[in-house]
Order: sequence, then structure tokens, then C-alpha cells
Amino acid sequence: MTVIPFDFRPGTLVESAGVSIRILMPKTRLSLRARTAAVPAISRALGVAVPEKIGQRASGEGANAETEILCLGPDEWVLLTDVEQVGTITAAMDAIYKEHPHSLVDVSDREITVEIFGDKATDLLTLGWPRNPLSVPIGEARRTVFDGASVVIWHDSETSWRLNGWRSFMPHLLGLLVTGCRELSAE
Amino acid sequence: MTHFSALSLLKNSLSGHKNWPEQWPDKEPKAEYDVIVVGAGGHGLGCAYYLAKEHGLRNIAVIDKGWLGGGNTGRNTTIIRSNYLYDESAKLYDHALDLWDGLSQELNYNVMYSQRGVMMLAHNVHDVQSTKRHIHSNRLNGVDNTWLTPEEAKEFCPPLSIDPNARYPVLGAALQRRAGTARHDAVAWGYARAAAKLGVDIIQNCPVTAIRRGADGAVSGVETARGFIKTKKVAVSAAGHTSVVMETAGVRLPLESYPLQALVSEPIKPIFPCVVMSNTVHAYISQSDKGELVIGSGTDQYTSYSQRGGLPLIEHTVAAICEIFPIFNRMRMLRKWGGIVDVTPDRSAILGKTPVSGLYVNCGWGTGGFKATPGAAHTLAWTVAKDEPHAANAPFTLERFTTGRLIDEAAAAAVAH
Amino acid sequence: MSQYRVQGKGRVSHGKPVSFSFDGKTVTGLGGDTVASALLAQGTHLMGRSFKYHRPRGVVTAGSEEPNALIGTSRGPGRFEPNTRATMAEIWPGLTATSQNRWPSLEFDIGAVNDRMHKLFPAGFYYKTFMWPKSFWDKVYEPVIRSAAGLGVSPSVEDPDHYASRYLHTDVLIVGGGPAGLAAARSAAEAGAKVTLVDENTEAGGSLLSEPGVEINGQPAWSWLESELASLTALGVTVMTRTTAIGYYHQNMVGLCQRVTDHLAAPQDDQPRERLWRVRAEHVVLAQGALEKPLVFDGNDRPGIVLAGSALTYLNRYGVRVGNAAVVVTSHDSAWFTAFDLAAVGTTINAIVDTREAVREDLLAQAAALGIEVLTGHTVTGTSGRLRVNSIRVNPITGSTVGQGRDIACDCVLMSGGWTPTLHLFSHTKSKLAWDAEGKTFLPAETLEDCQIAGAGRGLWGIEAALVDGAEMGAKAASALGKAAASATYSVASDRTGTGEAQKELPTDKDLTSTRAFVDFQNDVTAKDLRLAVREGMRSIEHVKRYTTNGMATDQGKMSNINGLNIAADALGKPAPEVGLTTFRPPYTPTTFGALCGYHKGAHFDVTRKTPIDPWAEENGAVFEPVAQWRRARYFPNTGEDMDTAVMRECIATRASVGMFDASTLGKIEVVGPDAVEFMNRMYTNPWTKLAPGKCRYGLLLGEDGFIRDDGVIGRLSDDRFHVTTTTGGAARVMDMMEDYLQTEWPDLNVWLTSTTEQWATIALNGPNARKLLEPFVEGLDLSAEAFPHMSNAICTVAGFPARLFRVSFTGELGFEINVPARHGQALWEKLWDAGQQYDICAYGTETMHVLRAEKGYIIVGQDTDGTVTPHDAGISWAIGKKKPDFVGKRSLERPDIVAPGRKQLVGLLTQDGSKLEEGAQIVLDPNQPIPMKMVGHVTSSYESDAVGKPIAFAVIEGGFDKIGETVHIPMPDRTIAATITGTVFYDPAGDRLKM
Amino acid sequence: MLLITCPYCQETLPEAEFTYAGEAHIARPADPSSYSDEAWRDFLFVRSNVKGAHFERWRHFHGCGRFFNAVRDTVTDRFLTVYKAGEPKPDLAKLLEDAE
Repeated sequence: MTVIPFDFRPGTLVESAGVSIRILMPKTRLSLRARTAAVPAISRALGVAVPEKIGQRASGEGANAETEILCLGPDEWVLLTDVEQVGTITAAMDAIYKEHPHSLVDVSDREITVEIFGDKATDLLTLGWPRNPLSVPIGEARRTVFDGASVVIWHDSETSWRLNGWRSFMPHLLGLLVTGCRELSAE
Repeated sequence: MTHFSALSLLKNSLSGHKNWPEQWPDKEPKAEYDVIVVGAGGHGLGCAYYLAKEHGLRNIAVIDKGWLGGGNTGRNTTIIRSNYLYDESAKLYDHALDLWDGLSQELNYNVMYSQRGVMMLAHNVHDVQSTKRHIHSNRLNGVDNTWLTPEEAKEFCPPLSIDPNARYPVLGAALQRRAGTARHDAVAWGYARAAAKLGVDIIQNCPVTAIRRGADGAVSGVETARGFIKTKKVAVSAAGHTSVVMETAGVRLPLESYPLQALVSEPIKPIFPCVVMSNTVHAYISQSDKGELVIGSGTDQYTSYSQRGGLPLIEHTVAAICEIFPIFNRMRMLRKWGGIVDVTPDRSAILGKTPVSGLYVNCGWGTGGFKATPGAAHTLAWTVAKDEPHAANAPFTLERFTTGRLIDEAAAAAVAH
Repeated sequence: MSQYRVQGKGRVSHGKPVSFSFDGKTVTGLGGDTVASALLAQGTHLMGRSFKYHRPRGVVTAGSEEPNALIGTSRGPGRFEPNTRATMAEIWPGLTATSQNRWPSLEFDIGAVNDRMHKLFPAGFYYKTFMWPKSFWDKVYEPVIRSAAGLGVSPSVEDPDHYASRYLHTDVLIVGGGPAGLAAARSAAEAGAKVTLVDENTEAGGSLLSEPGVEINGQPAWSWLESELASLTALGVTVMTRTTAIGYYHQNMVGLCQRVTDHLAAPQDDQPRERLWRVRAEHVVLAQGALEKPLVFDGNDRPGIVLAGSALTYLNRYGVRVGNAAVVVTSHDSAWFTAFDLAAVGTTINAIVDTREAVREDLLAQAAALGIEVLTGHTVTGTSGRLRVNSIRVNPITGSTVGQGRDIACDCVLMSGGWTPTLHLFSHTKSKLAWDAEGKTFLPAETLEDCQIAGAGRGLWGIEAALVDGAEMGAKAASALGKAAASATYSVASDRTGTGEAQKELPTDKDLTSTRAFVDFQNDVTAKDLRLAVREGMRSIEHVKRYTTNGMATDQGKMSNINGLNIAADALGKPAPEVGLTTFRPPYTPTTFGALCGYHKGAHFDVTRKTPIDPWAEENGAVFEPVAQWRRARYFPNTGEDMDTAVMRECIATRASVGMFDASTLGKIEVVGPDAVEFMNRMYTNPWTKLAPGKCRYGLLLGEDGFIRDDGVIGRLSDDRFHVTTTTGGAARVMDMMEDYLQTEWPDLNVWLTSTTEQWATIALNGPNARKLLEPFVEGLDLSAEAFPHMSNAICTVAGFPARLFRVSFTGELGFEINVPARHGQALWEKLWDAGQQYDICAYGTETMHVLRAEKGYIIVGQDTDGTVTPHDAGISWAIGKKKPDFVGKRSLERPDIVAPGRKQLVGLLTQDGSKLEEGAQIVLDPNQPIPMKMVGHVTSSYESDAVGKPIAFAVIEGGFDKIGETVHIPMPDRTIAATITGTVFYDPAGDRLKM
Repeated sequence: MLLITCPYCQETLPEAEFTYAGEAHIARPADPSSYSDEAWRDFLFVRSNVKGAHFERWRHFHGCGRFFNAVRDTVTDRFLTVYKAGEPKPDLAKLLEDAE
């Protein structure tokens, strides 16, 4: 089985006829926790309509276009954004904290994200993903389990997915995925 | 009843084996018994046997909802050992081990107790500390258990991989040479036959639906599918179903029942000379006298009486076996099955009196009840006969959950920091 | 071409010879052959030996239920597997096959002496003997019994192949690719369902592969099959062959094992040998067909005695005649067709013997036309032939009288005892079976699963019936999914349907004690054994099975369960359902361990978590140890150093100047919200209200049972924000426990938890020069002892990286823990390492950490505590907030045995002879007492210590706090060591070095 | 592997995403110090261990992270219902009736 290097240098990890894997550039990732009642206020503060259905995603507009927010649980969201936006976001959230208490924690370095794309990308995910990939609509994402490890899987298009997991689990998961790429090529 | 021996086998072969008598009769219940044992597994049948043999009782019934030996007695991986950490456990299991040694002769039934040695592997520094703690404690308790280096472990069990680069390398092992395995069915059948010979009634396919108590609160009898049976003493030995039976007497227990799975491989010529256990990777393996590799799995995470259990656990178990014994990778799983194990908060049994007068319980053995069979049966019989604890079962009370004096072998082997 | 191969017949490639070896001899078969069909084509029936009596055995079936023809198969080093069914092993050039359980050869086997002595070895004989003398059991009897056990030999070296696994989600899973399965697939797929069809054979078709003469919708069976498969593929049906449904689990989860490369001459490197599929189907259609039962009669196990349906398969699918001169023995119409087909290709049918009085006119007429002698109302009472059957004795039955017998010469016997629906998977689900009294077999009844049974699996017979039923069940499955479905219609010509009657063992004129009528071929269980078990009091089929081992062979009772049940029921004089059917248990057929392991092998057996600084440690020669799923650097040996030397050097260097340690694996949880302090007060034993932002405190966490679960230093970052650290192994547990209390018990609290373990890389700097080393890198913070005293925290910049800096120490020295975002961990480590050279910095690992903390009296949860230790026992009652009304575990600390005297308490130990104790060693007060000794505790930690100048240890000892200064004894195997009980702090008790 | 419906996600998902969390509706007392040793033992250890409909807790550990309640038949392992933490205990008789 392939040994995956530990530096997670962005770029292509494996390329094959049916499916390829690319390690993505790190983005700022903020974990947001709040009660449902605070959602309207948070939406205003962030300038993004915060989704309330688990698995749904929303993006900002204009200067916020790079900001993406995903609902992971009834009181939990993850914000992906550019590092330049962090100050603005933090300040906006601090401003509503008293009235709408919440938790905002930077977890940018906790996770590594890879893109899995190609005609057999969905097949590749079946190597370690117990749930039905097609039950996640395109444009949504889910926190779920992959070969025993917690991950978030984003369904971006019919042939393209993102997967992010905690840093220390990624060499194991990527090793599995690379093996799977080879297997799919040999089919 | 014919005495079993090579001679009787030879004699009967001359008559085409047509004259063997029943090993135990299938009885209808009488109106009243001195003692009713609920559950005809090894523990229950053994209790009845010792009540008859050592305490002179004759009017005893063992009642089961199904066939005798059909529960965990016939579903376990037959590991027998006594190298427990705490004095309380070591004493009880070693008492059992003493009885195992000689049980075939005692029962005139070959239970094939095979002292092949049980080796418990250590895979990390914490395992080594914990294993040595066991070994030192066993030594001072007079329980045999010795430390083996990886090379010695491999010599004792050649299929073992001691590759230092393994994900879970073997850093050493504890070996109890007196420990081993026995033929599980023969234990139930042997006790049944010996008990029946002493006049014990074995009543099968007769579910006990309730334990009845008199106005004084003491046990007055049991309701069964075949009607009420009067008795002043009931000993419940119903493994996974203990909670259900005891609830009918108004006794709620610190007990939960989980599905436990086990499996065997296709039979192969002898290759595995002992029993190997690894608590760290969850692998338990021996080879049966039929040639099958007998492999114990873990419990599913949820309580259940379904006797099923999922595929993922089997996948993990087999992977654990192949991690330690990579040569078995091309072997095949022949059969897997499930049992129901009753587990207490401290993973030790409850064995003895209950708050209800005349009601005794033997439960909570979790995954390890088989090895205790003669010890649990023997000491429970003592307690039932005399209405007082036996020295070896005295610590295994229900009260310990109130006072906090737990016997927590599992916690003592706690996973590290 | 051998005389048994019928030119042009079957689905094998007649122009494509394939050679392999069997027991060292070259055998040439054809592409598409199995080992069994290739051997039969050269006239070989003898393929194995039975388990107990080593009787010569021939192949008896053509499928996965084969009990006799088990062989070893190999494709070179490491690639050997025993007990392969020759009927399923496809041949390829170079395959090496060997027979089993015989010595010195298959034809002449010494072990067959057991057969001569069979009268001494009835069922369960071993329970009755080998008990005297007792000492002989271990030394003589058991070794002999065991050496006779087993069939093939184990593989002996590691398997070089890799195995795969996948999840699969489908609307409808159809198990079995015969007519019923194919028709079900069409109905379901036409209705728009996503359909997956699996079959254990090399190709789909099932019974059609053995029935080329049938016409379906006007097309010959095989051309219909070809076009039907193409059309199913076009409809989007996934057809998986060589794929066995091994088990049916909860809620329509079905496990499949796909054999990917075993049939290939040269597999590609990246191909897995086998693949496990975990299927979740909305609906399942079981179309597994039926298995033919052997007839039970004296001598029914000789090589050359084959199931009639299997003989038909060998003929029509493989183009192989199983013999030249056959006698057919049957209780079912189906065997007659085998006779007719074989007669058509030149096998002489010496007789058709039917146990029934009356047989269908058309069969009789056809037999007459072919000139075959027919003996209805007959039984079989014996056979002869050592390595191959050469004659069979048949007798007429009149009423209950067995008449005069007559021997008929033959080189093969084709038998049929009727058919048993295959319900294994159905039973895995604990679904209910119903006894069919007429067919003397079980049929499917109720199930809780979303599942249909189609075709022969529910007792239907004939290809048309299977197609029609399959179509209907496929439509039902689709309708259940809300899809409008119609079932196609099928018309079948030349469908060879039939009926039969079920038998127990056949009537005989012999003394029953002298006959050997086999029920379980592999395990050598005879009808006599079953009757013996019943006689001895075995009343349930489960007892009978276990006592005789009937049904426990590698076919798991496929051949023997129903015959065994009918015979046992007869012996008990009870209807079969009252005797019960033994549970069918997964897997359907034996399943390779490797396939169950899948990818979880070698390094991928389990995740190995590594820190961001791990690559540096590896490059610098660290020796690692696993801690929970992590690997941590244990020590950094210089060339030639062993652990003790390296650790001693690391300890000295750290206390003398400065050492650095990768603490990244410590669990970290960020606790945020207005109620953060209230939450901390409830969870931890300590009081948190008065801890000022910028300060840290040691936190102690109990379980609700009052025993220590975890600990760690906790920093208050601001009023509403705590940075909690946990032990490495406890991180996930603590997080889960906190979430549980928060969500379930205290949902009103406005506080949230976020795991930040992997957000931060954590570097611990310890030693008198730690500040000097660190200071130049820090911006925005005064590091002086006054401004940033012990147990402080701050947010700042270190070497340009954003950081959370803690002034804490687990060594007793001036210490800092620097948390930086994980991606910068190694860069910061290297900068500090380079700058530290001027202070002779040393990198140290977990072992040195353990020594340094022990010298200082700090405990490690999980080593010095073990899940039975309270804060008081551990000597850290000071960590309990005495004024707090409640915290997790508080109530349990008041239980009678928790406050009782005599509990084991954590103390220090110094040996009187200066030797180092062994961790885990037990402690006694009186070393001269006899065994069993009264033990009062054990050594939890023990190290050589430079700082103390002698070895130190911790121990838990009964009433230890009151025994300080007293002597205890540690009896070791070779000697007893005396030690003095001390306090736990061996080094710098005043804590001056922390305050520097 | 069971299939479990998460009442928060409103999805039915494989057991692998969930962790079992023991019997439900065993609330931690507001004032544990007022509990007798026996009552405290019952809270800590004594469980109904029902053979049949069992009120229990699960956590959607790898998903939304929430603990929730379920009623499962421990004989068949089938779920009768799931509901959010804090919602009232459903009427068992009605559940069993609906399951018929």
C-alpha cells in the first residue's frame, strides 16, 4: 500500500484514467456554533444566508464570494474563507456576541482537503464510505465517516467531490484512495 | 446407566451400539422441588449436579426455555484460564481450573479439557506494564503465568508473527500453561448425564415465565409454560436472559445483554498448538480438535437479544487475526454465529444471594463465563444449599455496586494515556 | 480427446486445451472447465478422502455444495489455499492442485485403517473413552485425536495478494442468476429500478446452463440467455458473476464476496484477488434455486456415485459424461432426464431404479424407447467397488417388505433424492420457515426484511415456473419501491418439470447395524449415527447435529441437513418441525479471511496518527512507541546508545539546560460561551470561577463513578473561553463525555465545544535555559518571571507564527508549551532546534518525559491510575473544589467502600538496595508468608533517576499515606526487594525551579 | 450493520456513523448528594435490559454530532421510532400498535 507523505503539499497526488486526486491549497476554516435563534443575526453579520438544513451550503456575494458556509449540525456550521476575510468576520461576529452568544474557533489547520474527480470518482468513494454517495445532492456536503474516520465530503458536481479529514488521519485515508485508484484502473 | 469406558465402547460395538441408554431423560415437571435451577447451560446443570452430589439434595429440577446447552455454553470459544489480576477473580477462576482438571473423570464424560496453554500478547509499553502486573500478582497468588519474550512466544506458537515493524508488534506475552480449552457441548452433556444419574430432573422447552414470591416476600415457586411449580429456592443461571427472569421476581440488576459473535475456519491439519489472546487488537484464537481455527470476536455496540450481530465486527476480527497471524490470510471462514452475553458495570460476575429470600443468581459473566463453569456451579450450589456465600464467590455480590467495592479487571487493564 | 468428453457439447472451449497438475500429474482440460470437470473428462472420480474414516471419495456435485472433492490449490509461493472445492476451481495453465487428507497417496491411504475399525468409532465415541489413565489424555490420546483432525494443510507463509472491499447501494439486489433471477431483474429494471444481479458461478444462467434443450419464447435456451443478458445490461442491470452472497444482515445488508483473479492465468498487479461488497439494497430478491439431495443407502459414498442433476450439468455444461455404464437411482422425476441425455451421447443406462411405485407414463415411455430397464418400487441395499463403484444391489419393495436383491454392474450411479430449496440467506435474517409436509422440506414463510423469494427457492419447479415467478417477484420488488412494474410473460417449450417423494434412508434387507448409509459425506456421519444420537437422548436436531457432527462439514449441511432431519425425526417418531432445523449460519460458502480483512492489513490494519513534527523525529533517528492510535517519539538515541543511556542523557540535558518535546498529541478542546465557566465547574473537580483569564490550572476529570478518567492543564483565554488539554489517549473520550453532559443533562448552558487537537502543533520547552531560548522568538509578550509566571497563558507571535503560549511544566523545570497552527509546527521546531544549539538543546521523547515528571511527583492517568483510583487515592484531593455543590463523580466519592479505610493510595518507593523495581511488581508486607500471599499493592511507575541519584518508583499501597517511612517487600522470582515508602515528590519539593 | 434514522439530519444512515449511548431517560439528578447509596447505584448501574422495545440513546457521532433517543426492539433490532433529546418519551403502546 502506498505511503503518503506527510507534508500535504498542494497538487496532484494521483492521476489515472478514471479518477484523480489533488491536495487542495489550505483555506481558512472556522467552526461556528450557535443556537438556531441566532441564525438571522449571524446571516446579517456574515452577509451570507446561513443555511439551517444539515448538509446545505451557501456562498457569499461580492467581497464575500469566497466565503462558503456549510451546515454540519443543528447548531454547527463550518465557514471556509480567505485568510484576508478572517478579521472582518471575527469583528462582525464579536459585535453580535453579547446578544447572540456563539462559538467561533479557527480550525484551519485541523483538516486537509483533497479533490477527487473523474468519471469514477463516485466509485472510488465507495471504498470506504458506508452511506450512499448519491444521497448527497450535488451542491451539498455531509460530515460522515470514511473507513472509520470522521470526514466532510462535498459533492461539487457529478464527477467531482471534495473530502476533508483531520490531518493525522489523512495519510491513511489517502493511502486507501490511491490504492483504490489503481484498482479502478485495472478494472 | 452404562459406565463410559473403552471397554463399554468395545462391548457395545459388538451389539451395533444398539444398547446405549439415554444419557439423560427428558422429564415432565413435578408439582414441587426443593430447588429449581433456571437455565440448563453448563452453569445451571453443574449447579444441580453439585447440589445433588455434595449437598445431598435429590429433588432438584433444571428448567430451560429451549434445549439444554443451547445458549452460551454451546456458542463460546471454549477458552479456559485463571490468570486474573485481582485476588477475588484469581481465586474463583483458579477454583474452577482445579475442578476442570479431573472433570472428565468426575463426570465419566470426556470433556476434552486440553491444557494447551493460553498466551496473552502485549503490543505496546502499556500492555507490557499491565501484563507484568498480572504475572507478578498471579505468581504470588499461586496461579501459573509466565512472561515470554517475542522469540519465546513464537517458539511456543509458530504461526505467530513477531515482525517488529507490524502495526501492532508483539513485545512479549504472558503464558498460563495450565490453561486451555474444552469441548463445550460435552460440558453441558456431561453435567446433564451426571446430574440425571443423581436424580435431577432436566426439563427442556419449558420457559419460566415468572418467579413467584409468597406473602413473606420469599420465593414460593415458578410459573412455567407447563404450569406452576412449587419451590422455596430458585437459582437463576440464564445468562443473557437473566434480567428478564429476575425482573419477574422484582429484582432489577446492573446488567446489559449484548450480541457476541464467534467464528471458525475450515478445518486444517494441526498448526496451532495453544490459545492466543490479544486484548489490544481484539483477537482470540485456538484450533479445535476437529482442526477448525476457533476465533472469538467482540460485542456489537448495542444491547440485543437477536443473536445476530453485524458484518463489520467480523471483518475487524478477521483482520486482527491476520495482523498477528498473516499466514492465515488465505484460510476461509466456515461459519460464524452469535450469542447473547450479559455484562455488568465492572465486567465481573454476580454470583450468590439476592435481596429476595430463596432467590440466587449467577450472571454477568460477559464474554468469559465458560471458563468459570465448574467453579461458578460448585460455589453457587454451596450458597443455595447453605444460604450463605462460599469463600470463592463471597466478593461477587450485588452489594458491591452500592458500596463501590467493584472487581474491575477491565478498568485495571485500562487503555493508556 | 478423452472418451468421456463429448465432442462439441457444453459451454467449454473445445479448441482451447488448458493444462494443470493434479497430485503432480499433468491433466489437460478445456477452457471453461473446473478441476472437477477436467478430471471427470479423463475418467477420474476419486478426488478426496473423508474426514474420519479416510474413505475414498469422488466428486458428488457440480457446485459450491461439494462435500468430497476438496483440494489444495496453488499459484506459487504464498499463494496456496487448502479445502478448495474442485467443482468451483476454474482451471488455468499452471494451476497446481493437490488432494488432501491422505498419506502416502490418494489411492493408497494409511489413514483408511480407521474405516476398518469404524465399529469402534460411532458418533460421539470420544466422549465415552480416553479418560483412563488420566495422564494419558495430554500425552497420548489428545495428540492422536488431534493429528487425525483437519482436511488440508494451512498456508505456511504470508499471502502476497491484496484484497479489496466496497460499499454498494442498489434498489434491488437479486441473488442468483438463474431463470428466476434473470426474470426478476428484467421486471425490476424495466420499472426503472437500479438492479444488481449476483451469481456465484462463472456465468449467469443457473439451471439454463444445464438445459440447452429448452426453448424460451421460441429461442433455444442458450441464445435466449445471451440476448437476455445483453438486454439486461442495456437496461442498466449490473451483473456480477463469481460473486457469492455470503450473508444477509440487518435491514437488507448483504455481504458479497467476488472472486476477481483466481481464474486468471496472469492477474494484473493492481487487481485484488477478491473483493468484499457490503451491499445495502432497498429490496432483495432471493433466487438461489434448490439443491439436490443425495439418497441415503448403504455404500452411497463410493467414487462414481454422483447426484443426477450434477451429472446433467457435467454433460450439458462441460460436455463430460460421468461414466460409460450408469445406474440411475431416484425418488424424483428429474433424474430420469439425466438418464435420457446421457443415453443420447453413448452412456449405457443399465437401469433406472425409482423408489416410487408409480412413475409418469411419459417417462416410462421414453425409457422404453431408449431401451432402458426401469425398476420402479425398488430400493438400493448396497454397492461395491473400492476406489470406484462397480456394482449396485437393488431390491424390490412390496409394502414394507424388501425383496430379493440383484446386483447390477456399473461404473457410475446417478442418484436423486429430490430437491431442497436454498434458504440459507433467508434464514440468516431470522425469518421464519414453514415445514412443507408433502415435500418434507422447509419453505420460506414470514420475514421482516424487504425481501422476496423466487423460483425453486420457494419450492417451484421448472424453468417456466421460475421465469414467471421471478418476473412477478421482480415486479413486486419494484412496486414496493413505488415504481410501476409489470411482469413479462414467458413461454417455455421442452421444459422438463417433475415431482418426487422425499425419503429418509432407503429401506434395506440388511441388519441396520451393519449398513453404512452416509448422510454427511465429509464428516462420515451415517444414518446409524443419527439413530444412535437419538437413542442416547439427543432430542433436538441441534443436539443431534452437535453429537454426530452432521451438517458441520465445509458444505455446512447443504447436502445433509434435510436428510439428517428426516432420519432423526423418524427415529424420534415426531414430525420434523418439532425436531427443528439447525440454524443456517453465514457465510453461505466458506469465505477467504483476506477478503474479510480487505485493506486492513499491514500498515493499514489501523490508522497510525502522526504529529506535524513526526517527520523531523523520524529523520533524527527517533525510536517510536504507539500511544492510542498515535505514534510518538519515545527517545532519540545517539549512535550506539540503548534506551536507558539515551533517556539518562536526555534527562540530564533537560535539567541542565533545555530540552524540547513534541506534545502535539495532547488532546485539546476549546470551550467557548457565556456559560463556559459554569460548564467547567460542573465537569471538572476543580473550581474555575476565580481563575483569571491568562492563567492556567491543573484540571481533574472523574467518571460519574468517582474514579479518575483524565487530567490536563487548562488555560482560561478569556472570560468565556477555555483551552482544555487532555491526555493523548483520552482526547476523544473526554470530548464525547463532555458533549454527552452538555447535550443531555445541561442543554440550557450556552457553551460549545470544539476539538482543536489537530489545529495546534505543541512544542514543550523545558529547562533552566528555556526562557533564554524562547525569548528572542516571542513578540508581543513579556516573558519574565514576574510578567508571565508559572501557570500563565497568552496569545502572541512566536517566530512570526501566531501562537498560544502556556507557561506550564510537566518536568519540574521552567517550562513553556508553544501552540502554533499545525502547518507551522515543524518549521518552528526547526528554528528552536537551530537556536537551541548554543544551549546544547536536546530533543527528548515520552520516556524522558515520564522520568522527569515522576521525579517531580506528577501522575500519569492510565499508568499510575487504572480506572479504580479516586482523587484521594491518588493523593490529589487538593484538586477538588471543596465548596462546589456538585461536579461529575462527586456523589460516588461518598460511597461506603470509597471512604472506607484500607484503600490503595499512591506513594513513592525507594528500594533499600538501590535497585530499580519492575513496573507491575506486587508488594507485600510480610515477605515470608506462604503463597497465596496477601498483596497490598503494586508498582505503577519505576525509573532510574539521575536527579535523585537512585532509582525511584510510584506504587499504590493499601493505606499507603499512613505508612510513609515503613518498609514493604517486593517478592520477585529470584529474590525479594525491600523498599521504603516515601512521598511522591523526589525532586525540588519546594518548586523553586518552576518559579525561575 | 443497522440502519438508523437521525432525527436531526432526517436521514436514514448506516450504523457506522453512530455510536450507541446506553439506556435513555435516566436523568442525572439535580442534587446527587440527596440520593441514598441505593438510589445512586440505580442511577449509575441498574438498567432495564429489556427484551423487546428498548428506550435508548444514540449519537450521530460522525454526522451532526447530536445525541438522540430511539426505541428499538432488542429481539429483532428494528427501530420503532427515533426522537430528539429532550422530547417526551413516546407512548409505547401506540408505537407497538403502529408497528403491527
